[in-house]
Amino acid sequence: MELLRYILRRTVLSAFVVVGVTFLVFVVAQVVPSDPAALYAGPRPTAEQIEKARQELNLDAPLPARFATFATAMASGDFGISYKSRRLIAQDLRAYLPATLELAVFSTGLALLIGIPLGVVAAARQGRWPDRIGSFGSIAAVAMPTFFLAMILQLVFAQWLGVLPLSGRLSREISISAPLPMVTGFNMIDALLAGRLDAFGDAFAHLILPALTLASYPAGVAMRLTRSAMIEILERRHVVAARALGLSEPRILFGHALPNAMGPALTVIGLSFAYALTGAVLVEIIFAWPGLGRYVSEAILAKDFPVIAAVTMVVTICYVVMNLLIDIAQALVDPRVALS
Amino acid sequence: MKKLVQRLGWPGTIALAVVVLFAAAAILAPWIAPYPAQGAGAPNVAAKLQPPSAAYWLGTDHLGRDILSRILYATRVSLTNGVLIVAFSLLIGLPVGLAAGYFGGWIDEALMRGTDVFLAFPALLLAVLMAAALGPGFLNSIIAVAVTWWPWYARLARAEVLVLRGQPYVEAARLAGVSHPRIIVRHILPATGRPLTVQAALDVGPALLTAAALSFLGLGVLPPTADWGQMVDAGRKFFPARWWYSAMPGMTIFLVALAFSVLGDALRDRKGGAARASA
Amino acid sequence: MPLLDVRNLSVSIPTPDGDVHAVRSVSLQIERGEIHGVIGESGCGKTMTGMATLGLVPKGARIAADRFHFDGEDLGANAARLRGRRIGLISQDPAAALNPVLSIARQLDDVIRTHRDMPRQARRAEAASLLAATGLPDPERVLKSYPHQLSGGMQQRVVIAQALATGADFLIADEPTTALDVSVGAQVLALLRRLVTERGLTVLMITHDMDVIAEACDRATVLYAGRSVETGPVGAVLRSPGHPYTRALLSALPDAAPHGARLAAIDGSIPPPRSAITGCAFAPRCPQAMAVCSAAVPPERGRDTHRWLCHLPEDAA
Amino acid sequence: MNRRNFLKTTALAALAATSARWNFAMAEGAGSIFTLAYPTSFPDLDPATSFSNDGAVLANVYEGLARYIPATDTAEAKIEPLLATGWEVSADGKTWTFTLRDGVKFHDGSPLTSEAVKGSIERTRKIGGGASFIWGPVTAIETPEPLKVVFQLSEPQPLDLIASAGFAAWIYAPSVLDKDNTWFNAGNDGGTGPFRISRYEPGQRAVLDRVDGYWGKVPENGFKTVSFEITEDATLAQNMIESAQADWTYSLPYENLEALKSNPDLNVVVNPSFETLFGLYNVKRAPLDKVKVRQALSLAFPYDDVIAAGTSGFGTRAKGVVPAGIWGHDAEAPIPKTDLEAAKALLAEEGIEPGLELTMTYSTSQAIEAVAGELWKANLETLGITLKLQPMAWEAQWQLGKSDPQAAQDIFVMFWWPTFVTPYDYLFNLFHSEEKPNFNLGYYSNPAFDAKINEAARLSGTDRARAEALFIEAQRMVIEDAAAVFMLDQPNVHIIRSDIKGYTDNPAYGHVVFINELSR
Repeated sequence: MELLRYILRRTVLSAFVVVGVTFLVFVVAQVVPSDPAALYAGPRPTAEQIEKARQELNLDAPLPARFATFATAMASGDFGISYKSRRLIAQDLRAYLPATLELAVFSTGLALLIGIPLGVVAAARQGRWPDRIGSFGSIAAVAMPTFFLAMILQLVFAQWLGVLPLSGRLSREISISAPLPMVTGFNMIDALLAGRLDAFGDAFAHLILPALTLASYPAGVAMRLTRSAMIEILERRHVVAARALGLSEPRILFGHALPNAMGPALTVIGLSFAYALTGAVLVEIIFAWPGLGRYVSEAILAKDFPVIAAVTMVVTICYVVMNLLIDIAQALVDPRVALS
Repeated sequence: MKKLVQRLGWPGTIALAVVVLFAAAAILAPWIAPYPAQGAGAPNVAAKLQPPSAAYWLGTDHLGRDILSRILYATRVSLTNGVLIVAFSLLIGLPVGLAAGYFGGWIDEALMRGTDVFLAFPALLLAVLMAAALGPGFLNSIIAVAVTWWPWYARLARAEVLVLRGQPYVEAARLAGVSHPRIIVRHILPATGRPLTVQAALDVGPALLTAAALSFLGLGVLPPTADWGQMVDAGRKFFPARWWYSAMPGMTIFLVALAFSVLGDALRDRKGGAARASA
Repeated sequence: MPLLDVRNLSVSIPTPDGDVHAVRSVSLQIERGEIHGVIGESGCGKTMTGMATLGLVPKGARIAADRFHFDGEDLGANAARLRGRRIGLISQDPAAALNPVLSIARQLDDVIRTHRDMPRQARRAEAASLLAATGLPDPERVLKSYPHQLSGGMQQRVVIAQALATGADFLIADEPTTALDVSVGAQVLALLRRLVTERGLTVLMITHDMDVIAEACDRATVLYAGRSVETGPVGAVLRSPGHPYTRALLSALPDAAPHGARLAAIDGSIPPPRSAITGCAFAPRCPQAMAVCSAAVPPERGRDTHRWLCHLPEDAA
Repeated sequence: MNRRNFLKTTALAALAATSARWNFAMAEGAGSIFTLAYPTSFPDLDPATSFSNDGAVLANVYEGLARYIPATDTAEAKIEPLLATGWEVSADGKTWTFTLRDGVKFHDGSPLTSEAVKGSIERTRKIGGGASFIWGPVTAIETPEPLKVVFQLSEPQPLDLIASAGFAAWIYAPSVLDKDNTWFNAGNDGGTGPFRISRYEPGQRAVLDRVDGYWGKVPENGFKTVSFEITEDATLAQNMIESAQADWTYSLPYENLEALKSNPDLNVVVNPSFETLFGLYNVKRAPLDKVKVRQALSLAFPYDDVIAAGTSGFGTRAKGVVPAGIWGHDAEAPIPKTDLEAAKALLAEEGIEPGLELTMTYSTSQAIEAVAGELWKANLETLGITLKLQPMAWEAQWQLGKSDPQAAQDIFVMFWWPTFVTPYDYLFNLFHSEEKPNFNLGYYSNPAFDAKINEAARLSGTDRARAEALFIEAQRMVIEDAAAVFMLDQPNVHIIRSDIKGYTDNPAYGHVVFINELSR
């Protein structure tokens, strides 16, 4: 089965990339001047406390030995503890990763929902005002700095109109007095599992503004990619034939032409997901969204390397798995490849 | 002028005008800024956090400095930031892409796998990590972002070269015994140059935004020199009561990034331009 | 009253470098139940004439005609409404005419659902029966498969089934056999012939191949440089062509020339689409050209339904 | 109404329902919940090693033997009995006897005994993290009776002050002595305080619930639940307090305080804090090794402008390193005023030509430090000195400071707050000579100064007045030597909803709210 062989080859390749990234993180950790012992010893350690911390972390062991322990720990999924908070990193990841993934999925969905239809309409009305405004809108969406857009959306929708919450993942009434049992970490899913419709609506409302901010860049790209793909497809014989068969314009656009434009849509999913995983640092800070971005940016500023390594590892694995899935989806979307 | 409009279309021409305007502002900042001293950083505590007025067209910041002058001076930092990031990325990415595409075989495999590792590394994370490692500062923030951008250009260059290498005139030159470097420089480089420069123009906007994001995290230039991202961050805690502090630099970033994107677009599907080598 | 009645049709497409006169002056009358061939070299405007009938001309094209009626309705205004209801298309390359990412069942179902309000099961049965009607073995398997899994012939039959699904009674076949090899092409032509007789269809057969005209058509019209220069029953046009261009076309056929002799190529080339033409378009290449030919528009000549435009008298053949 | 319309209307209805309630106060049930919009997270909830803002949570869950109450304009500063009802010190100041309060229960139901006190302090010292060094002088802890604890010291030390420290002085149940750091950081506790930790979600919130059977007084309709909402972004915190989503917050921009003061729903409580801002001169590297050069730099510092621009006038001039409100504060300290001419003269005297470049390091997260740097840089420019401003994360700044003095920064700007209420904490950590620099990041070394503050520390247990006089003399030596530029004392600005009754600031425990004293 050609597809299976292809997946196998790509997995091996991805494993190589993940190892490469681990090595890169470890090298940067050595090169960057930092003193893990002082960080580990606590906010205001005395000289003796720092010395004790040095032993505990066996920082004086030779480099290859430390890389070996580092790599085996990573491989076995034991991310160790954060120098700064001495908390189990795996525990923190369990809380922060789902928050980031939830935002990534929601913003990617929004980007596709906004970008693709706009792209189709712009291609259908090429040259006329929907195309002009759509194209300009997509360039503006790509050019808009996320942190500035976040501030504007907060100001308009949360402070002035008050139709959407300003920040956080759940409103305080729910999170303090009647907290959601954490099953998947995805609030909306957990709310459904717990049969709590109020919490479901609340989690949904909290997702809208941050996801919209994160979706602006990928939506712009989705619109442009879909538009150029659709323009090329609408010239094709089978679209002319469909028109000759008397099919209605929307049915031709969305039913016949768009399925051929799934390629660009998939690349946008990849791009938007990647952007949400790492580009979300600013959005997470502004919307107080307890995700990986904020967690790792604090770790980077404090040079808390176990956390940096763990988050980079997790994000890279998400990256690599996602790219693999998208490549497979690219193949599946086009029957000519899938069934050959 | 008419020929320009004809070649780039109206949006492209306006975008080019905006870009040229900001480039001029960067060079002439000390002469056109209403308060040059404040632009460079001199505090003016008496006029702290004033709204836009006749004296201060765009209002003042938390040290009373005129925001218009600060933005003009910041143009030097932010604009060159964007351009240099793209330039550095091209500097690294182009040769790697050329070598990989031209020589192929294990060189191609090795270089491309290396690029994959950088591409797999989450971009902003690597940039923030490099910035933290190198410490804040103008050049450091450029290197930090360039480190994450060059792989895109390497891939683009490699794709172009693969297309060109198949061209008969390249094979003919090879058969005629022309040495590899000469072929690359005289045949491959010029033809790869055009699509890459177009892509570079398109990328100055996003590069500017990434640099602004870095300085928003406090990893940009050292005070008192200002850059747009830093100004938006500094004004954040006074938002929305003193909206102008963040709004003015924020709008500037948006305008410039928009101009570069529109210009890049116009250059890419230029009317009458040479047909693009690759799709 | 002819089903399709076209008199002096012209289609011109504006471009930055001036108008392209794809169709200059075409007249065409097709009776109900007839297979009418339209023949000419590529660039003579035969496909554009078909497209104009379907109302699928490129954006901005200008269509003008003294008379452009289909079954009494003016095609200028109603082409879109008639398209897919009364007028169907069978395009040249069946592989390109079918959507590569959708199954045959889905593509057929779309057409049936647009034209007839039937529940899902009934539509599925109808699709199968249409495929059977086009002579396809094992319609169920064909319905489940994708276009790239079918042979050229089978793909063309699916395209025909789609056209039938619309319930159209007038089919425009744009070089339906060119992309197919000869034997499969012959079967497709036989199928069209059978459908015409069984379902009372009418076909406008666009081709550049004289054999298709000879084998499949009842009447034929010859186009040159966007103009209809000769029309008439196939027998008359082939055996005693009136217009010098038709004669030249026929003498260029391999079996018409004695064994081993070089085919008589027509020297010169067709006039460029952007330039205007005075008099007879064929004058520059016509062996019997006279001074008047390039000056005045040739009058209509001919015997009862076999007409052509030429300054030479009728018996000059 | 076919299926699609039905879906559309229900979705719109749902959104309208949820949207109506975002912008007004929290639902009615909020009465018994006290919400703090807290600007930092809580790195370490282990009572033995906690040494940062986690103190704000632990102060409501654990209790020490005593509590320091700072002086007010009406009353003298005093140390209030808490888990200990009283204590005596022997004549030589080396033996302290504490009598414990009877009937106090830990959250796990076990009684408070001298064994529990001994166990807690010894576990804290054994782990040796956080502020455990404060128990350094203790050589032995004896438990003659269940409610009597005797401490033997190696030298006289103010054990009453140490026992009232904000860190490392918590008493916790014997049942938790064997638990490790991760157990505590998962949100478990073993305290005697009025609240217990019911949930800790890292990066989001810490939730406490009231414990029934608390030994102390509980105000009528006091709070049942406390939620520390981690809100690092000042804009969000301000919005939460204004929209009653939060009842208490701090570290909002000074520039916004005027607007907050005019809001009737809010009380802006301003008191002196024990936090002071200063810049340590690197006395080991030319030209800052010359006293006159350091004095010139201090004369060039724009004290009033920094207070105006940095704290909108809420800050106060620092009189040496010991801030107002603490014993040992020298109100009449001979501190320099901004005088550029005098500074120019001193520089000329020392032969300093224009073009000198100095590096000042400070923390990226402290806006006031950036303001001080930029204003000082402007003044120094007029003297031909270029001050290179270097904002860094605290970890990086501190690591550079501890490296070799020749390669380190010229001026190290930082805040300092006391581990427990004594001038010794400031003077020892920042100016006492150190072989390997730890917090003395100006590398100042003056044996006479060292002897004087050690002497004062020994007396602070038995003869506090004499100790205070010695501390003031020591501080004047530092001022004469111009070892640092003393910028300002940071004010404690806490914003609280006006419907909360019983709130008082206690600067001895930075940004801590004793929620048991409050009610709505």
